[in-house]
Amino acid sequence: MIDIIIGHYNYWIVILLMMAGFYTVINRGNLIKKIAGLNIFQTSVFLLYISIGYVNEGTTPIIAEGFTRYANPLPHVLILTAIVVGVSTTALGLALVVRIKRAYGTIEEDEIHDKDMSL
Amino acid sequence: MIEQNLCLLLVVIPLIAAPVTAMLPAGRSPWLFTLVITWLCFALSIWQLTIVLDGSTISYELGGWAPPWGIEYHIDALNAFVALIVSGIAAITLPYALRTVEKEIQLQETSLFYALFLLCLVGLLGIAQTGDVFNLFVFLEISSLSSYVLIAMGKQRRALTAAYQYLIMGSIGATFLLIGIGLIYAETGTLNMQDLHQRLQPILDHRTVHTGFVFMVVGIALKLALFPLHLWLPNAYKYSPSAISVFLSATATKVAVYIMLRMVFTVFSTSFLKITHTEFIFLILGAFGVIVASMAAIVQHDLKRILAYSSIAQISYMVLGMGFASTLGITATVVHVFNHALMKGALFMAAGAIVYRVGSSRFENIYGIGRQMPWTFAAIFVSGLSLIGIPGTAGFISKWYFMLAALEQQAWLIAFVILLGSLLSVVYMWKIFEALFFHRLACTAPPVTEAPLSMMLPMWTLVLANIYFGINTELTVGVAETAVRLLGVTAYHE
Amino acid sequence: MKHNLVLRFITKYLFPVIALFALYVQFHGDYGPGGGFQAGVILSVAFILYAMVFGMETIEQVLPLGLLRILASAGVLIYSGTGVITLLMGGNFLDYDILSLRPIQGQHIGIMVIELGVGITVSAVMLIIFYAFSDRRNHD
Amino acid sequence: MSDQHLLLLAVFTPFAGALAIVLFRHWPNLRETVTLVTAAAVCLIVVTVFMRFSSDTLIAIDIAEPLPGLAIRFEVESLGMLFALVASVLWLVTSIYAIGYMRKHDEKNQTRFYAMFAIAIGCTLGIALAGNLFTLFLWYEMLTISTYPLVAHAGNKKARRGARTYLSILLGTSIGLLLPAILITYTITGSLDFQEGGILAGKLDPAWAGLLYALFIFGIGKAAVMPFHRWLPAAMVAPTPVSALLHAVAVVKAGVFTVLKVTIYIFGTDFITSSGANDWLIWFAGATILLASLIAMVQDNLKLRLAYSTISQLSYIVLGALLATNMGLLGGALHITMHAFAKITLFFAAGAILITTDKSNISDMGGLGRAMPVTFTAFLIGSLSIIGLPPFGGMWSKWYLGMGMVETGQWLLLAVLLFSSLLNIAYLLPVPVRGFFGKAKDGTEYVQIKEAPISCLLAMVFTSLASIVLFFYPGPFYELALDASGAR
Repeated sequence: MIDIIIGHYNYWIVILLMMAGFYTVINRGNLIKKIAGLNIFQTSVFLLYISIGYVNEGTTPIIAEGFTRYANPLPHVLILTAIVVGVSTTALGLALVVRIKRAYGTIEEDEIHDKDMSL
Repeated sequence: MIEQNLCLLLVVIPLIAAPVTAMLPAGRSPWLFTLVITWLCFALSIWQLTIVLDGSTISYELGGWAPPWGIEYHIDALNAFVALIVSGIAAITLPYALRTVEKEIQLQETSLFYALFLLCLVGLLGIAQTGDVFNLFVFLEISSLSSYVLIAMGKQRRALTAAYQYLIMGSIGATFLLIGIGLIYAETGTLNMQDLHQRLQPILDHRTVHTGFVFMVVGIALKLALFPLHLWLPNAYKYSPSAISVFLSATATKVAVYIMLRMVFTVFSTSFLKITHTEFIFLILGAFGVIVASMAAIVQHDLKRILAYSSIAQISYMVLGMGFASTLGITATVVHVFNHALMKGALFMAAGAIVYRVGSSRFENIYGIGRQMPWTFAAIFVSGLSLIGIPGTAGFISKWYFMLAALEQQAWLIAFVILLGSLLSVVYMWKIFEALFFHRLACTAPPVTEAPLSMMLPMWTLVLANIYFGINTELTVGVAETAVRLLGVTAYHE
Repeated sequence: MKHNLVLRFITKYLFPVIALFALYVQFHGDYGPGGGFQAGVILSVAFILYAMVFGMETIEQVLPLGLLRILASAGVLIYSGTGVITLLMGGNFLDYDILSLRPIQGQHIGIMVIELGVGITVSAVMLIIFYAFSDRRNHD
Repeated sequence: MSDQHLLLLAVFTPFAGALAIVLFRHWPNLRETVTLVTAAAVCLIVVTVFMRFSSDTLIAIDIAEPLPGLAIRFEVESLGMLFALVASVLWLVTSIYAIGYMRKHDEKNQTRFYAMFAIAIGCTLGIALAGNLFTLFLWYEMLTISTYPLVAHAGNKKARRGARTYLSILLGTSIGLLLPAILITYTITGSLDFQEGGILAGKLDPAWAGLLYALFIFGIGKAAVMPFHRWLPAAMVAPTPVSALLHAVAVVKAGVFTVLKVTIYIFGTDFITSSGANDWLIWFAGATILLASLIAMVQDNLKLRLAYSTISQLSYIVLGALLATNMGLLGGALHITMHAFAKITLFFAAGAILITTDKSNISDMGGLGRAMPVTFTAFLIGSLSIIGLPPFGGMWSKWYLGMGMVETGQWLLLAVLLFSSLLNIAYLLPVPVRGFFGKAKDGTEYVQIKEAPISCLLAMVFTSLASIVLFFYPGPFYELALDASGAR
């Protein structure tokens, strides 16, 4: 039992981060914090992928003498792409927040809601 | 040479065109360039469809890397059909976009607007073309990211919050999809759809596979605005620029439906659906979606919002079709993907024309406007009838197949829901008709004239298509049946 | 930070080092860890650091926003253009083998050019984002 | 021109006419000429088709096949021919009437009125000539939609509310009941063709036949079987020509026509009697006849009274279908014609009274008959025909309906039929009696009131004379009805 818990520590970290991020996205009213939460959420997925690609006692997947076991490079490549997507999302989200702040004068969700309703 | 690279050119041409458009000087030249590109894509997608119409498939390996290592584009009738819908709607939206964009988008942003439009097109076409699940995720994000920006370009400040909300929900959806893909990959070691199908069959009862499936379905459900994950959609469609409402409402969610079809039926399989009883979830959510969204549409006081809620209801129909998991059900879904693109495209174009002249789509500002814009009203009327499912229009064909699928399985409750949805759509469409035509004019409104010809022509093209495809269904039903056969869905047996 | 001499001094000398490292990562990406993504970010970091210390104006003189937009677009064009060239030469899209008589050499050429495109786009986009967030003069 | 293309011409000429009407909207005289010419042309075409039609040659044409095995198909058979003849002849008459009425009454949006009117007739002919249930349903729905703007014509709140009721009941029943009925039929038989002897026999479990038949009968809301009759009185907010042609003839007859078609060609009379599908439905029709007559008695508004009278008369036809005997069907089919000519006369008269005196309540009409003798005489003739007295056409249909009941031994229904005839007398005859012999409430003698415009009078005289002629010479209609009912 304990082996399972410790042996899969990477999954525990992933789950922890995932929940923390997801909770932040849903629960926080501050638009920036939401994006931070989204980032944590996405990062947990990156970790998941990378840990999947790890092979016990493998090295970086670069051909060099003396090494025969390599980590699977494909998840890393995929996650590189996913990171770029994540960065774009974050940049875009933040840009939107800047514009929202300019238009509404606040980045608190409930205050924005009030301002929309008062129209 | 063109023919052998056809399926790739469909993605690459707009991909190259997008940065070029961004570099063009603001004004009409980006529009003209985009117009040419979209029409080119449309022509190519027609060509592509003619090749695979007989049930054959095209396979294309990017960079010469054979699957499962490289990315493969695998085109069958379903892909080609979705690509045709996307590029066709883009081609018809662009002539319409000219005037609305001049009015709604600042001049110096036009080249960026059209570049983003092309990027969105790249994403949607890429989803339709690719046969690799991770590549699909990337294209999904390309289209989503560009559509966030396009929505945020709307004139009112609420466009910003709408786009932000969509961004958060969309990113969560995409991340869920990514988790799902990761888990499936961990189990099978491949990302190619055909390959995945092969390798998944022996391990369909693994818990990881189930978990991955759930993550995928939830992720896609967010993107296709399946009830109850639809909350982002109404505002996003309402506040975006008119041309974008047209384009996204007609394509974005439809492509998500396509992804769902691909994932569920090609990557997993009908038998997996039955093992996990996902079909019941589809049926239940679809049924609730039809009723709740239609009722929500009835209580709205804004033309574009009614149309947006109606989109959610119509998407729920498609999900119902998937829930039947039978030849008839999926045929209905695929046919409705096409028909709904036609009717919602026309409706949002007409709504955009009204916004163009009046500046608002709220009922109190547009009461009686149909008498001043008779052609626009007629367009709303005919495509509204199609939405209701009056015989002689495209909408009737889809309703007919949905009902047949329900009756085939003797799912009386679902059949009732389909009919009830139809009746509710009568109510909200008639609310629109009455407000636009029979209500007396809003007293403060200055008189307006009919929308310009460049908007009228695309609108009426779609309206007439609604009638044409209600009478001649060779293309829609024919393609749908071929596609369904290739998806490996079988007829329903008791 | 006009008066922080140490910072200004170090920045001045760090700039070429960072830029050089970016180029190393860019071109060594063929053989080891590295490539256009990382290089692009590192290169933009050099400029961003400079802008933070010496002010936005100095950077904008060298790299005006319009130029960055063109660079960002050009990078994408280099990438997709390579693919189109392989198409025109009779191969599949991004099939580098065809670029040279020897497939291995073709692979080298292909990945170099592609990564260059990636690098240009990434650094340009990073700087555009930086501009967008830091350039608040007209608004607040 | 081949016979098949004549069918297409008959259905689509009104649509072309509607287009021309819209094009000439700025020249009212030209516009109305177009209406008349189109109506005459359609009438001519239908009569030509009738001349060339004989029961042993098939005239049919498919124009498209939207769904596998389900073509949009036009075909002539006796019942459809009968309905098409009635509709096209009466359209011509109504057009003449409408021109006088609309001008005198100064209605707004006349172009819309004439155009939608033409489209509605096109749809009616589409129903009459439909070659399968699918095509029939298509035109049935189009008819509902094209008549909506006519009902809502006035555009005020009352008209909108009436039109909403009209539409929601008609669309509600057709989508909610008729469409599933059609779909179930299609699922069971794989076809929706009209076939002698029906297509359901042997394929549908007789135990379910009654339920499916009920779906059809109630789903065809245009037949106004209670409790789905509310739309007819609601539709009375429309201008009188609309009420006259559409809600006394075209729309309602399209409903009962569909009922007859479904009875004869989808179920087949044998199947209905053997499965007992009609057992309890008959009582709905019977109850509708009585209840609607009773409600008509207490209506003071003339048009409303006529509307309830129509509901009651429609159920005669439905009853004829439900009896599922040759005589019953013959009576039902004949009643389509006889009731059409009589009821349209009554509506014409009601409209004429409305536009000349601005009175719509029966209690205000005392003494008016002396000022408008032609109008009230026409009304009297129409009433007598509906009551079913000789020498008026209405007698024949009641005769055969009664025969059908005697044949099947439905004595109670026969009693209903006779009692409702008495009720007819009680609610129709007071109008002319009061008109001729009564006095106005305030005792005024109407000297300054003249007859309605000449075109209105012409139309009335024509239809009332037709009611008499049809007694002595029911020839073509009788032959067609005989063919359709299989009584020959």
